[in-house]
Amino acid sequence: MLLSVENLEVKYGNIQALHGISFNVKEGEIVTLIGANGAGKTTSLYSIARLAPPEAPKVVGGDIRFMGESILNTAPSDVVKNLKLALVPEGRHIFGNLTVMENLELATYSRDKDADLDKDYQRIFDLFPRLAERRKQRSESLSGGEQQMLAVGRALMTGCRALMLDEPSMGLAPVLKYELFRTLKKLNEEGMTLLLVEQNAKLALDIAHRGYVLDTGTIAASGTSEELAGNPEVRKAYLGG
Amino acid sequence: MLASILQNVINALQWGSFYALIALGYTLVYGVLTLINFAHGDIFMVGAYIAFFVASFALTTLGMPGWAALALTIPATMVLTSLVGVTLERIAYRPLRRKGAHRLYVVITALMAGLILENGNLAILGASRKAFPPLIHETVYTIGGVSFTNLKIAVIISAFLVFAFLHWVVTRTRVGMAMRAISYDKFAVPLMGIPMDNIIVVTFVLGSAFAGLAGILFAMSYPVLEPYMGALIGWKAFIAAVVGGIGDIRGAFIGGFLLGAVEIMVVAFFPSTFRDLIAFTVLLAILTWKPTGLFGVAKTTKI
Amino acid sequence: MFRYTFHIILILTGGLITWMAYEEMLGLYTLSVLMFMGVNIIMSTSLNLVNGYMGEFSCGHAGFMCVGAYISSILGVLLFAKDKVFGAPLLDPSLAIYAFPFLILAGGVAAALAGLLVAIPSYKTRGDYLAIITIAANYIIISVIENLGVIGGSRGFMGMKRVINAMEDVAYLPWMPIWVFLFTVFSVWLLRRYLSSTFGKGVSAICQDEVAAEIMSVNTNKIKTISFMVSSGVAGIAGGLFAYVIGYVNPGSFNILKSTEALVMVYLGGMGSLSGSILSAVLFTLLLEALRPLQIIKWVVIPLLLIILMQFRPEGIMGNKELGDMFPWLKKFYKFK
Amino acid sequence: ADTIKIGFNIPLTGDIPKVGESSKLSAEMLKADINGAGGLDVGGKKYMLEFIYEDNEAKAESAVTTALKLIEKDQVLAMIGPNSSKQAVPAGQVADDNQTVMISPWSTNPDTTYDRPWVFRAAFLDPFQGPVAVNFAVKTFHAKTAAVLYDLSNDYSKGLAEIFRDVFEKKMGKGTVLAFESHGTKDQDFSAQLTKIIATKPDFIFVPDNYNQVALIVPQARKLGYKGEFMGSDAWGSSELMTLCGDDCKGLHFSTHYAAAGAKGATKEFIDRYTKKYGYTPDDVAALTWDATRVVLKGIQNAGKLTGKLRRDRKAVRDGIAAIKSFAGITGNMKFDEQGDPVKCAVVVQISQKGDFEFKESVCPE
Amino acid sequence: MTQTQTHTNTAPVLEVRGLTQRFGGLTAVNNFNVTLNHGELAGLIGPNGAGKTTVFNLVSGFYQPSEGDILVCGSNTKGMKPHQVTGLGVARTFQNIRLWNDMSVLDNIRVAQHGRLGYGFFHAIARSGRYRRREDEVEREARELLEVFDLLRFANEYPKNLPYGTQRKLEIARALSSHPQLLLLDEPAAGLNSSDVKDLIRLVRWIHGRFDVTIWMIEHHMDVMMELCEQIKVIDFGQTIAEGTPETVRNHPAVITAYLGDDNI
Ligand SMILES: Nc1ncnc2c1ncn2[C@@H]1O[C@H](COP(=O)(O)OP(=O)(O)OP(=O)(O)O)[C@@H](O)[C@H]1O
Ligand SMILES: Nc1ncnc2c1ncn2[C@@H]1O[C@H](COP(=O)(O)OP(=O)(O)OP(=O)(O)O)[C@@H](O)[C@H]1O
Ligand SMILES: CC(C)C[C@H](N)C(=O)O
Ligand SMILES: [Mg+2]
Ligand SMILES: [Mg+2]
Repeated sequence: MLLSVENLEVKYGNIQALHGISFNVKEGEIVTLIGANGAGKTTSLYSIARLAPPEAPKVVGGDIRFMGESILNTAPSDVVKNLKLALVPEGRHIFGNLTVMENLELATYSRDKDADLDKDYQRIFDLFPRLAERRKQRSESLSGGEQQMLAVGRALMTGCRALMLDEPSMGLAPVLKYELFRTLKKLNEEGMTLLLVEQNAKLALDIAHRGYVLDTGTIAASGTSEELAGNPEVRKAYLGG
Repeated sequence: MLASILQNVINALQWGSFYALIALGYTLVYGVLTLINFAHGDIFMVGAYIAFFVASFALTTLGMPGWAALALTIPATMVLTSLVGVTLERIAYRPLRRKGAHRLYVVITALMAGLILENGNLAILGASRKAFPPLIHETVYTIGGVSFTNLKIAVIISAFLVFAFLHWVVTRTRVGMAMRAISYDKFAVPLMGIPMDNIIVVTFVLGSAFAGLAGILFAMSYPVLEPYMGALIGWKAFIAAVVGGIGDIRGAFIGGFLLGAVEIMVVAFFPSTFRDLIAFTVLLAILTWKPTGLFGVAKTTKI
Repeated sequence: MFRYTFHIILILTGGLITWMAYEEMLGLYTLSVLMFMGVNIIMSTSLNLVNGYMGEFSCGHAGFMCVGAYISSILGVLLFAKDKVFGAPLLDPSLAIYAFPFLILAGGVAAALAGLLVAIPSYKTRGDYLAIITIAANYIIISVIENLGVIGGSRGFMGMKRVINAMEDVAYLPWMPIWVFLFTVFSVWLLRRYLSSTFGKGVSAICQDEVAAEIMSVNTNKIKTISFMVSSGVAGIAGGLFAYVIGYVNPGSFNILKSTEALVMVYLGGMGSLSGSILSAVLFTLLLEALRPLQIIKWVVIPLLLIILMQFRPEGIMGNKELGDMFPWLKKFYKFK
Repeated sequence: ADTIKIGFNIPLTGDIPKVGESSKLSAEMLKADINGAGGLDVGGKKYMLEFIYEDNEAKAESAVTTALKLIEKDQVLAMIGPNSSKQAVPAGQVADDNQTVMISPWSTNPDTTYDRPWVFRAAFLDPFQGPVAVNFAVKTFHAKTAAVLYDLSNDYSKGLAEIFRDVFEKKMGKGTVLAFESHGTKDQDFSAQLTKIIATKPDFIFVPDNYNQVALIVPQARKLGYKGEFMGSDAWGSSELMTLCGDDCKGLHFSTHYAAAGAKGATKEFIDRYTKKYGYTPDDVAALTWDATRVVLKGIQNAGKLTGKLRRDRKAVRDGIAAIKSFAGITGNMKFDEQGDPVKCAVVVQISQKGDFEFKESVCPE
Repeated sequence: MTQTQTHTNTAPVLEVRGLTQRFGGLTAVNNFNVTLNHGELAGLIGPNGAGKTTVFNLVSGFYQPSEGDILVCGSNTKGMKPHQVTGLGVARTFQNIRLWNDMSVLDNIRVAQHGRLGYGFFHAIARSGRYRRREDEVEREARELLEVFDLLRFANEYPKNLPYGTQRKLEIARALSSHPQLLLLDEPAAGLNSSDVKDLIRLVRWIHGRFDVTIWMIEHHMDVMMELCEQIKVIDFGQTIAEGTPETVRNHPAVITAYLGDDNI
């Protein structure tokens, strides 16, 4: 059990966003969280990434375990550095005043120096050729989609073994969206564990092994992708039909 | 005529060096936290006082020769001053940041911290000004009517060295890159595995340490210490930093010398009563011509 | 039913102060503190328009105060008092009593014009760059006055007392307290009406997202100009009153330090809250007086208190709320158009 | 015993805290003396002295409220201070309006007392000091030309500088003041002004500046290769001058209120005791405060007896001071003219090699 | 809901000729042309970085074009500031929501009528008759608008506390409150889940009829475009690579390679 969330409760100030949800992710799995806007998907990921207030919520109950160890007292930077668990945040949050290349370099901050980075850079530039073209561009002037690519690439550069993605396909043109999902699948086949939050439930369930459905801070349903895809409520609410 | 022009060039360089040194500290902290650390001028003052006490101790109590005392004073002061800076960050700024307060509230806190340093000093040490003991023998060289001293040269050189060092840190090192990242988006920094608070502490250490250095050099060049000595020069340095393009090391450096030059040259070629009038009009003009300072990049609002 | 309570209370307070001042039940010391309180209220509320509502960072407010102070003083002395420099009054001193409010307003208008010094650059630049421009403006204004020997330069300018005397000769009333009170109310009233109109809400729109504002049909440059001029104009009014209260002006009294005082009051009260600014101005003035006995320590204690306070209220006393939003029950006691 | 309250309106913080401190210390010493001797004898009755020190932060507005507070809240019989004209002028207005004696130790701006029967001062005025400096310089340095460096934002410095220029040019002819340069109050670098001044090769430089700036100006001039003379004014008169300025200031002259070194009689006694008590020789403002306070006490004694009715007593004190025929102060003998300004001599001192201020000559109003 | 605008002039709502925009070296929009007639509902698609948003920025006056002309209802917008262009009847939403977050929902709508307030500073101070009349109208209009968008219950909320989908909706409402002739929607469906997307489709179609406004939208959700648009332009590297009905576009080979890609994963 790589990651397990145990009836987690979190608050923003005094607004409770999660009312004791539990889910888990096994090594080498792709698990997806789907749910309406405001269901608590982002909140869950923030909590796992241990981001601190004010932007992020406060855990008021339950536990988050990584390989059995509670990580409630782990600093966010250590989640990346030690646990090798990275997050692609909703809304990109790229460093607009740095060039594309600097953004990627920065992501290697916590990696041991002897790691061979060139391979990873190459991987990312193969995946997103547009980034290769724009190496030197100040990233705040990138187009929405380009920024999204950078955000994903950046997370990969942290050399993580598990990746949390919050709506990675947002703002991506279809061609890139499919490309991205293929890549995610490939990464997973190479052994990367993925926790995926996605509005496009259909795509998500296509590549995920298991999934959880969040509804206003609680788990409404869960199961394998097939089960969920078969579930009439889910179909109705999230698969449009 | 030529002689006096050359003389003023030297004056400008030396005076600008101090603006530059202090402005660098401003811009460094700003570059990371977009915090105008209005206490910086007073940290500089504290630096000068620390230097004063260390130096007098070394000279009298330890009976060291001047050069040795200086050799001791410089590192000691830089360390102690940086402690002051870090303490401020810890007890005053960080909690506010944690609470997600608007940056200007931190700025006002800085302003208040500055007042505390000034008047605390006044309350503790009394109103008498302190005379900084001469550490090196200042020799005056006069070449063709142009006079300068070994100290002036030293000041100018160290300003350049400090600049070169900080520029290297910010542009070439990962820490520097992290600093710039923080200034743009604090939220995502931890997600890169970067321990933000450490970076911030480093920033304050650097900024304050060099404020301390500036304090020593200043005290040696203008050996009259008083609690408010940092206030005005602090404001001016801030102005210099912004005119250069706040957050940009080159900006602070050039801005410092620019302001120094403007002030000196205005006095040199106009009635000195008009100094502030003309000097600030010039700055105003510069900012109207380059709305984000000499080096500041306009944040392209991408919509 | 109760909706006019506020107005009534306001009028009563004004009347009471006047009466007690007239009957000399309020000492001059208390009065002077009250008057500086009024001046500070005007200062902080007007600065709040720019620094709070519009989200700029103006550090040169005292400069505009200075313009107001000098213009209204010079006019007053020139017209209604015999003076070493200007000689005999141009008008009959007994008219001063009617002209006084216009003297103050003239100062305000002049200051508003000086505000253009900042407003125009603000089209192109904002934030800390604009902050420097305001500081520069402050320095420039002071420097100009220091260089005007006619009005005393750095020796300062006096004679306003004689204008007040002229007024008292006609009718013996505590004129300064009355006018400070009236202008304080007027200033806040003006600011409030501006900011509560849809037109004025453009200011907050600029603050929160200038691009969106411009694209959603807000003429940002126009709003900026108006706001800066109103802000500095009202500061000018504060200056005029300040000058007549003290009876002596000196460019040194309007340096950056004065500006920072105004800054502190704004952020202490809360950006974007008029009632906050009023509250903090009152607190600040009282604090300054109450802690006199501490002498030197005073200027260690006050900042310390403020720092601590900020730790507890990181948005200032009121945040961006008005009293009415904080205590809704108050709402039934007033009704503003 | 009953007490007499006297208020001090002094700058304990702000631009010139040292001035406030010295005033306070010397007043404390005086109070100790008198209360030690059982109090002040007024018409055969002993009164204990109570001195109330209020900080005016070196701000005009603060000086006004301070004055009002002393007059009303503390019900003082009379006020000492403010020292700097920036505060003394408006505070004087308040004192005059509220019919309370105010005597400023060190304000030298004519406006402070002008047209204000209730306001006095212990220092001579700039219009008197200016000529003293001119005449001395011309006589001693055989100067034909001069240059001036002053503080534009310090009303005192500016006023004195202008008077000096006018007098000098009247005496030596137009354009003999070769350079007339200014700086700001908190400036620390004067190289540009000095470069400009030195280039005009004046016979001497007149510097009506506060001692702390003098301590920067003179050495900087030397470092710029200036070897000539300086002439200073009363604002130089602080024991700190020498600790700050060092050797560069030795041998220079300035006009002031009294000469510490080689003083005799009461003056010497005061200096010694003060030095013993506080560890440094009293500066001018200390001496002036001492005199100012004693003038007030003298006035009180002249009043004959105190009724306890404040308004009446204050009036009595005012008349008492105005009535002083001749007062032997440690800064020289003085009496007050109709404006409440002292008619007293100025002295010119030279800074000795030991760093003392040695009496050179004394100039008295004819 | 009062619709003050009436369309007497027959000029097309938007006419763009030879539009080019360069950023330093890079040409984001390259000789782009388009004409939208009154009542059209057109689409603009293209790969990321193709220049779509830039086109919108140019049309709404946020950038001054390097070359080319933009005519809104016949009048050229060259040199106009954005608020003037809006005055001509162009309104838009943003790719990343840009609401005024510390202003109540109601005020967001009211301030968006700034351009047509018709009173100034002194009216506001004097609370003149005109002021009161206009404020009442503004208020009423704003409420009506919220009403029809079913947002009235949020009138006094702050946008930042609203669900994402609602914020998108509010942004559209705000755009409409300036009485536009032409409404530009930049990825209105981004970040919405499929059920919200359905509502959005309904909403846009409804708006199109209800406010008889010309709509031009950018969207990466193909189903949205297919359902709504009569005409779609496809651009890449700032140049038109295809245009026509959804059908033609969808099957256009260039579009498939450059944009649609293949969806088997
Ligand atoms: N910073 C915040 N302050 C207060 N409440 C918040 C904050 N962020 C989120 N919330 C609330 O917490 C709940 C969960 O929000 P969250 O962003 O996790 O939803 P989500 O599933 O990610 O929705 P979306 O699909 O729009 O991203 C929502 O009700 C939201 O209103
Ligand atoms: N202000 C700017 N400075 C420099 N380059 C810019 C600027 N704005 C946009 N660009 C570049 O112009 C190109 C077009 O950007 P634009 O935002 O129009 O793309 P887009 O079609 O909207 O893409 P997306 O669908 O991802 O939003 C991009 O390559 C972008 O990097
Ligand atoms: C030097 C200052 C403290 C006093 C000076 N004589 C003045 O009148 O201002
Ligand atoms: Mg989310
Ligand atoms: Mg776009």
